Amino acid sequence: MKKLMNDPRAVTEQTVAGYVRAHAGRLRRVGTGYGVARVEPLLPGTVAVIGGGGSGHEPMHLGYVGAGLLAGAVPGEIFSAPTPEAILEVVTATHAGAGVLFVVGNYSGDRFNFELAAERCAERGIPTHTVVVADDVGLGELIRADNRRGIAGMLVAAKVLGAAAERGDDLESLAEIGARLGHGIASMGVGLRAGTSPLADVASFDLGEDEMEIGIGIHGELGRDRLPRQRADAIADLLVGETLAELAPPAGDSLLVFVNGLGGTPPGELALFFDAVARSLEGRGYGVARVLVGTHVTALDMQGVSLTLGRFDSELLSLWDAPVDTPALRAP
Amino acid sequence: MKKLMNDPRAVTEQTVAGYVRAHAGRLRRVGTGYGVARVEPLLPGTVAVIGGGGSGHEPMHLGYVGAGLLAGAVPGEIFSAPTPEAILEVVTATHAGAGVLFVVGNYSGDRFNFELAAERCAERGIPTHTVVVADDVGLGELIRADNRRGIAGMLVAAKVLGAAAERGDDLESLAEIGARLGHGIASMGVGLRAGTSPLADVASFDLGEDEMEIGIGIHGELGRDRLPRQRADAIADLLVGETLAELAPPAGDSLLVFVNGLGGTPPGELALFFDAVARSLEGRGYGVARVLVGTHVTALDMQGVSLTLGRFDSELLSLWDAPVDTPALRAP
Amino acid sequence: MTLDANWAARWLIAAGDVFETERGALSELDRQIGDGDHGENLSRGFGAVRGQLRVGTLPGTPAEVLREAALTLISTVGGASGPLYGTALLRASEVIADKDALDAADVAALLRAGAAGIAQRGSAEPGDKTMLDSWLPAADAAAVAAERGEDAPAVLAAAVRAADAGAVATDDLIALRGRAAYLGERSRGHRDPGAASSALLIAAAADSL
Amino acid sequence: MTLDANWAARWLIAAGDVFETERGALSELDRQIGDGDHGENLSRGFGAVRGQLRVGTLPGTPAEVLREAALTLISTVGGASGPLYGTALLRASEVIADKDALDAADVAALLRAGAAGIAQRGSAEPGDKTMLDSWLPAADAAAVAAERGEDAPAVLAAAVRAADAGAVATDDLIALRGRAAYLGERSRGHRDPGAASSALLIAAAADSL
Ligand SMILES: Nc1ncnc2c1ncn2[C@@H]1O[C@H](COP(=O)(O)OP(=O)(O)O)[C@@H](O)[C@H]1O
Ligand SMILES: Nc1ncnc2c1ncn2[C@@H]1O[C@H](COP(=O)(O)OP(=O)(O)O)[C@@H](O)[C@H]1O
Ligand SMILES: [Mg+2]
Ligand SMILES: [Mg+2]
Ligand SMILES: [Mg+2]
Ligand SMILES: [Mg+2]
Repeated sequence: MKKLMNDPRAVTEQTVAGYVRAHAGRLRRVGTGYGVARVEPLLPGTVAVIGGGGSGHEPMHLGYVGAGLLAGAVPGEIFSAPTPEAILEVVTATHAGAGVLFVVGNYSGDRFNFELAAERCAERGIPTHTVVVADDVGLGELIRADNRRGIAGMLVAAKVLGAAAERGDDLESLAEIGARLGHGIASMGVGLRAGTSPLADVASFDLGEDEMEIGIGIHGELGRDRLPRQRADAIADLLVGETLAELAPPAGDSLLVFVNGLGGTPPGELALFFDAVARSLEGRGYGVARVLVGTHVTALDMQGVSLTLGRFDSELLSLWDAPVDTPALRAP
Repeated sequence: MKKLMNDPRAVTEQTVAGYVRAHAGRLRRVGTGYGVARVEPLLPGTVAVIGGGGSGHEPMHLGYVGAGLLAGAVPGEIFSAPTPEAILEVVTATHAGAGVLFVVGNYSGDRFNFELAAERCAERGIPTHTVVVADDVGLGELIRADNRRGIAGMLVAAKVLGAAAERGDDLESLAEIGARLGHGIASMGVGLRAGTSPLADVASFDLGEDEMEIGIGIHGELGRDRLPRQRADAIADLLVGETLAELAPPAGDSLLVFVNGLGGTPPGELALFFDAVARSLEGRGYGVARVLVGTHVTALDMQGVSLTLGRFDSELLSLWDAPVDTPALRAP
Repeated sequence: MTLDANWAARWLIAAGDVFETERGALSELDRQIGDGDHGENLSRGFGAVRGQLRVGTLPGTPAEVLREAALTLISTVGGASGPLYGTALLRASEVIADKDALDAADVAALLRAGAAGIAQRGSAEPGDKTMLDSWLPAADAAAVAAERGEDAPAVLAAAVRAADAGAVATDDLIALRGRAAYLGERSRGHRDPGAASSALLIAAAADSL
Repeated sequence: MTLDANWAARWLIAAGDVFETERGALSELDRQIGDGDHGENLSRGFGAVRGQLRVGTLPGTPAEVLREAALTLISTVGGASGPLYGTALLRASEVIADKDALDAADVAALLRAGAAGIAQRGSAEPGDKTMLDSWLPAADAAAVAAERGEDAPAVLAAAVRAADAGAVATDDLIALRGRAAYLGERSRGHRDPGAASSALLIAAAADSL
């Protein structure tokens, strides 16, 4: 297995430890689980935005803890939702009196565990709201729309909501932004080589040297189609077509473009792929409003890429542009 | 081949295009080659620090063009030095009247081509100095010391020299810092899976599923030893031992620690590996003065990691700490 | 043969045993259409439950035993099945609260509440190819048997048969919930791991009489 | 049979032809102990040189032809060999400046200057397993032949034999320069690609008489 690790069962613990040690001035561990919170406490009266879900997607979520983004992160075991206890520990460590916003992907385990945590918060008088991100259009008609997964759009949602919380929005207004975001983000991925879980000994699926899997998930789930590998331009155009179809922006619109590496694809290829995406968009009469290119929401060491498009109004754009200072995303 | 690309011969062109497009507010192309320069011109009277060498190491060098780091970058073809012409184009675009500092790795092709460029600069009255980085101790006694390659330490050198240029240091003082740096940086890498060049159809060497190659170069050069893959702790300890031996810091010293991904290793593994490095250092009685963990100096899509240690005096540390604002490195 | 706290404890210990034994098989089912960890999840969760139980020394009610186990499952499993089984047992414990021993109607009510908890937590409907497709037939069969006036063991036996049949019947369904739903049509022809484990759990209740 | 500008042009065109033909073989040598691009580099560089030359219409001197070619190599190759061959031809052109035709002593001087250019640019020493190990014996043999009073073709012929032998002799050396040096002891048993291409280049000079 082409992996740097010790005991496979210690991977999450040691990964979290490494992040916190590398960013000791910004991150601190909380509670007895893998939870992480900002060192700088929130301004009293601001909503704590907390992201969580299975680990194996680093730098998400713990790399996005910091000013302008998450107040805390709750990683579970690899690809496995965190427990309500772990979530509550991060809530306790970050709550600043104005309630908690959970940002989670649309996975049963994540939804249920955060739901249970929310019920316990309610018992303690801490108001919560949960934004469930379901941006993955990769499976198309194969699945019911309410089964769409959250993939790279989770970072986009967290960034926008984190910025809104930082400026002082209350829980209700954050909930409204979350709902608006839901209709404005669409993503789709393509895998060239599946990732390998530390606990398994083999990749989650096999792909021939010249095959690709269209519409993969970030847990090594199979996608919609297995095709011969195509040129970057053709892959980009395919992903642009599917995500655009979902968002249906008016002709001439400019979109947020997020090209995300799945873990094993190097930065140079992402840049090249972004160029292909931009040309495809322009060829279809659309523009690029904002750009993010990088390895942000991974599927362990999967080789491949996802494209996220955002159809954003000016308020969402200004939240996207707001300053952010986290280990894995920093701007301006 | 598990690669996102179009025509293999267009990879460098399209990668550079993608970087410049994604960072249009910061980067601009210059001349007819792959050269890139800052959009914001240098302050008149500051030295232009220019990095260059074969491409395939992205984000190096073009991702490090910006305030506090490089004035310009000259990528060559993949793993191939740029021509003196291409170098001169970037010199012309960035020179701000105080001369040019080239930061290059210790490779024949790079050294010769930058040397030729320097000769032409001299003909035109532009003073230059070249810092040749040779931080790779991975081949140990296998090779003569003057054949040591430049690997991840190239970024460290560029960062420090870029900061010094930004504060106004003249060419002579930059040359002195460059010389000091030379004795203070040591790196070593380990490959788990070799990268594949777009032009080749196979990886540059074959490694069994449970093998690793110790001391690899960033062009797919073989290393010193092929061993069964070990635990991250053991690998970290091996790299720490070799790099420490080179720097021979006094007991109790604190070092700069740079854990660099080689392209195909995901961020989570790098964090875990950094944790192992820090524990190894502490176990040997050393501390961690500064930390950088990320995918910065790659070997296409090679899976693996390199460790760079820096034994820095307080001036070098403060240059390391200086603000930097580039596509691939931003701080504080 | 009383369905008291000790029976409840024996049930959950037996469940821990069977999930340990069937760990590989359950994970293998999950590997076909999910992420391959269902056996791990349950052996971890019910292992923790088992560790907390001391049969014979239990002072309380069956409801207390189930409630304790529910909280443990919720706090140790983490995946989808932890909250689902946790919610099921929590709801079940609520409808048998304060009873020292359960009769036939209680058993039927317990199963009905468990199924309702899963349906609510999972927004699942019958036929979605989930654990509900084992719990719901079990609850229905138990209700019918209890209506007919059968005793608690007979009610449980009827539930076991129906849970089993329900699990087997998931083979032909397309998953509409959970990870298996990402496969769409390709999920057909595989047994739902949660339905399979639910049948084992209900069988353990009968076997512990 | 005059070694004038047209001869120089025929030489470089012939070099372009042979590097095109031997591209694969040279890259294969480079694959063994380097990065596998030596054939590509030379066919690109000398291909560009060839494209700029029009045999028969050249007004100038051999020095002008070599100088032009040197600049083209430097600006098109990019690897290590571009500056090395470029410097070699540049230095060679300097020692034959202004001559319309070369005699035996000029040929020897040209090869000596080329070798010196490579040694200087590459900080290479004899025995480092580089192209110098082909150029230097060639220059030495040419000097001896010229001293002996042989004519230019004979001097070139002596150089060709020595360059070839020098290239073959690199098989037994450990590389101390260039990428091959990263292999240390493991570089032994392989021919240095630059030495091999140098022998071809010098042979092309003789063949173009
Ligand atoms: N929304 C849901 N409603 C009911 N049951 C569900 C739902 N989602 C998942 N399940 C059940 O959970 C089982 C998977 O559990 P498990 O593998 O432990 O969790 P995870 O899917 O998080 O890995 C499925 O086989 C199914 O029976
Ligand atoms: N320092 C040096 N001095 C002399 N010759 C050198 C030196 N470095 C490399 N060479 C020559 O260059 C050849 C390799 O050229 P080439 O493959 O075109 O360039 P690169 O090594 O940049 O890929 C080697 O075989 C060797 O003969
Ligand atoms: Mg799971
Ligand atoms: Mg080369
Ligand atoms: Mg599962
Ligand atoms: Mg080469």
